[in-house]
Amino acid sequence: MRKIKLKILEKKPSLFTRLTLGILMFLLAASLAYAVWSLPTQALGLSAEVAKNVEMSGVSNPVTAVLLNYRSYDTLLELGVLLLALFGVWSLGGVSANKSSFVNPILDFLSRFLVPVFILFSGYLLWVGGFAPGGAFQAGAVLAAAGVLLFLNDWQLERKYSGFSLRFVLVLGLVLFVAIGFGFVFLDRVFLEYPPQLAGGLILLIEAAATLSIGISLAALFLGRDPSVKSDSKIDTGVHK
Amino acid sequence: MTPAFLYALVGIVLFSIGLYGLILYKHLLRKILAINILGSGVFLVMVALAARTGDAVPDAVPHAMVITGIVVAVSATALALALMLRVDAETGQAVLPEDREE
Amino acid sequence: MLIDSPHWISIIILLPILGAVASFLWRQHIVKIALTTATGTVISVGILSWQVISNGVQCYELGAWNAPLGIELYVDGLSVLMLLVTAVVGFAISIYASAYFEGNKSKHFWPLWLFLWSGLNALFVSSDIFNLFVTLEIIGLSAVALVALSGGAKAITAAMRYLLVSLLGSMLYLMGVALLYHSYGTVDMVLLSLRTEMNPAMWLIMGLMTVGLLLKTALFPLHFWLPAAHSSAPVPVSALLSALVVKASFYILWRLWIVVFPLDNDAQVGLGFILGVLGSLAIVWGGVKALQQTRLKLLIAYSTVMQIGYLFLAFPLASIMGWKAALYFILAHAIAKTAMFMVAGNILIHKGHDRIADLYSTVQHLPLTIVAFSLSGISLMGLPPSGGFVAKWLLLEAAIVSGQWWWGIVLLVGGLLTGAYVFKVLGYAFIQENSTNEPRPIGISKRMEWTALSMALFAIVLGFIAPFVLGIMDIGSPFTKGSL
Amino acid sequence: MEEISILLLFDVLVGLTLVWLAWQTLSSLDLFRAIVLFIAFGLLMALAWVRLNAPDVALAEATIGAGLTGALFLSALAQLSASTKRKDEENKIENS
Repeated sequence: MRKIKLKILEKKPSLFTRLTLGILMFLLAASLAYAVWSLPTQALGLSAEVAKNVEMSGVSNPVTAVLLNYRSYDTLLELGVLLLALFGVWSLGGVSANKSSFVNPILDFLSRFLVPVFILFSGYLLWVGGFAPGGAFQAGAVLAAAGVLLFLNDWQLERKYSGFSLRFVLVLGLVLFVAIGFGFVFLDRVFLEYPPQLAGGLILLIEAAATLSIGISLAALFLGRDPSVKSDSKIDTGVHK
Repeated sequence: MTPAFLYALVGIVLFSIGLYGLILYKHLLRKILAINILGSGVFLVMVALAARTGDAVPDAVPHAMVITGIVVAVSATALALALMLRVDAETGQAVLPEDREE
Repeated sequence: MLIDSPHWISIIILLPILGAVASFLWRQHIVKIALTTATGTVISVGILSWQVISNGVQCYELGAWNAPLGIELYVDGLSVLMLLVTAVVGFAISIYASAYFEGNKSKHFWPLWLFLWSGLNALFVSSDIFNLFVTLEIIGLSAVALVALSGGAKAITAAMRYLLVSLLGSMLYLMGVALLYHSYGTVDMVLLSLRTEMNPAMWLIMGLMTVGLLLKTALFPLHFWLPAAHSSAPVPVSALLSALVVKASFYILWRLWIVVFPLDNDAQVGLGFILGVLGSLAIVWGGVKALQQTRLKLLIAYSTVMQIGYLFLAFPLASIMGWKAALYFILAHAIAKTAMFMVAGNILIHKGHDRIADLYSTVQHLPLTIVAFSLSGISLMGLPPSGGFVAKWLLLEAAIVSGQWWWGIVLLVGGLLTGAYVFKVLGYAFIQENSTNEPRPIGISKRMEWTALSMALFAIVLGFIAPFVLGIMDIGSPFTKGSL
Repeated sequence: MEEISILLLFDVLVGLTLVWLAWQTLSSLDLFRAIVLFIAFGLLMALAWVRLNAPDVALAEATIGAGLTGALFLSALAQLSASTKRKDEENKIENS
């Protein structure tokens, strides 16, 4: 790995500033600690509710049940947040492509081995999320790690895939989530309600698409720019006609 | 002292340290690190207090909320870093104008 | 029947998201997709509002899970009015932006803006404080990216500062959510309102959440990020931020104070007094700063700092009439400020700058735009018969009823300051001067002039339809304790 | 009983290290070092999640919180130092 070092010698703020802020933070921490301390020793949470309904949810991992059934609306919006961050990063245009012509042979070798392992592991995490720790976000992150490794080796997405196809994969998770969630509205259910006997399968389907979208989005965030736009093109500043 | 309260206290300290760093330090990269630490503190409080169940399974709802929070945090961090690079490109320094030292 | 369907409440959130996605996918048809989505969203909000107006409060249990396990959506009169003002402003801005942006900017603007719209709608119908955090993040991230859209050092640094402030605000809020959940075992506002009690821990939670949300709402002295962000953004974005985005965090704060925090009347008046003082300072400070500005967009941005102050005058009054005044301030300011930023945009394009001292002969070239500025100025000053007048009248009445006449003086000072800066701009715009060394002014699209004018007219009309609007506000009696 | 106290000691150790890492991350002058410390912080957080019986969160933290966030920071720092180097070179040319 290239040596990346950057020393920033900030002028240290005055002792007075540090001390005042330090005391304020201490007071904040102390009062928060008091607030926490005054909480009941036994949680008033929703463990019982979660457990009681887990059979209806289609999965047996309670966290997945919360994320993709009880509170799946949060998760849906969260996929939106991720996509939104990508829209934002792309709109900034990227400063300049990270042109590292030098490819580390060890990294190159490692990635040949690791990328398939990561992809497999990602699939495993996705599958296992229904009944054990794991799920779409973790699986997506592992998938993204594979992408990051590829980018570090100067891998480039082929041009024909970097336009519409890429954008399609990026939004797939969100769109399928909405489509399945709204699909049952036509069968007299409410938004995001699944029939219990189908819930498990539907959740896996949503998670599979979400994993793909999350993985590619996170990798794209790492890349930092829209690969379909030539990296050297200056961001245009003309706003209007 | 149970682990639940212990980690909640750690979360509170991290929250305060993050806030201190966010206000005091000028380099944007460090400010973004500070926000992440501050966020981790909040997440730790959220999950630690869910473990106040003795030996029983802890409450899964805060766990799910924190996973949501982690994804939101990484999204915000990515946007913040991209903005920081643009600030650096436009002004020559990765600090906010009011923090510049001439 | 389709119109009676209970699902419109989810459609107003999903439609803009799908529109955002579609405009991201099919870039060659982006404006067509965006305007179709905007129209569809307005219609859906209209249908939902009609349902609430004719049948009362609407609840929707997402995934058929009721609170506390699931998330419930809840629409009362207050939500309806927030949704409607978002729809009106959003639609006008969409029309305006379709003429304003082109090419690369347009490609990035529409998905971000439609996402923002969806986030706003989601926020106004949510009654789940964790879900509100997620919607706040949607709004925050898209707003930041939209500010950065105009490029250049000013906008980028303003966006950076805005992002840091916005994230800090969200985290303070989230800490409050965490503590509330672990104190009362739910994040649902309705259930919380039944369970919360005032104790030292609750004061701390209240402090954290209030400060977090005030940062996002930019109440003086936490407004430091706003003028740069709102003035350096592209014009349609400035309008969105001033009209809607700062109101979103205010709305959450408001609901929390009325519903979740179990304040008795004395505590409400006492604590509200602090907010009222900050609001008054915002009015004076914002007004003076606005008067000092030499750039039109910055002047309008400082006027937003000032107008936010008015919203907080309602807190110490702690009466239904005071809350109604605050809501009317939100509506009137949203509409008038949208018009005003559009005016600034028209002038900016027409003249190539927005230096107030060089606005001469604008009235000859852009008569409609200057009329729009005057009308929205009337509403901001609070002169009859505008929407702003109704808001001030209500506030004055509430202040007198509760024996706190001194807020009336603040209103008067605010009105005078607003008058001063509005007439300052008009004064320059009416100077006739035929200078030859100035580059030929650029003609602007009729669409941009007419949207500005219609918004300004609407700001006046808001004064005439007050009884109808105030009637909607009562649905579900959102301003009574424990009403949700 | 003894087992419990050993575990509690372990928790105290993890907690203190977390606080120390956070402090070092923010106060270290070298940004590269700060980021490496932050990644270590994230990994230790994952351990804390495991101790709190939250394996799902631990996985998310390790992959997203430490892994991807760390990668994002490193890549941003690399681009930042590349731009600093470029600026330094420009300054040199101007000065010579």
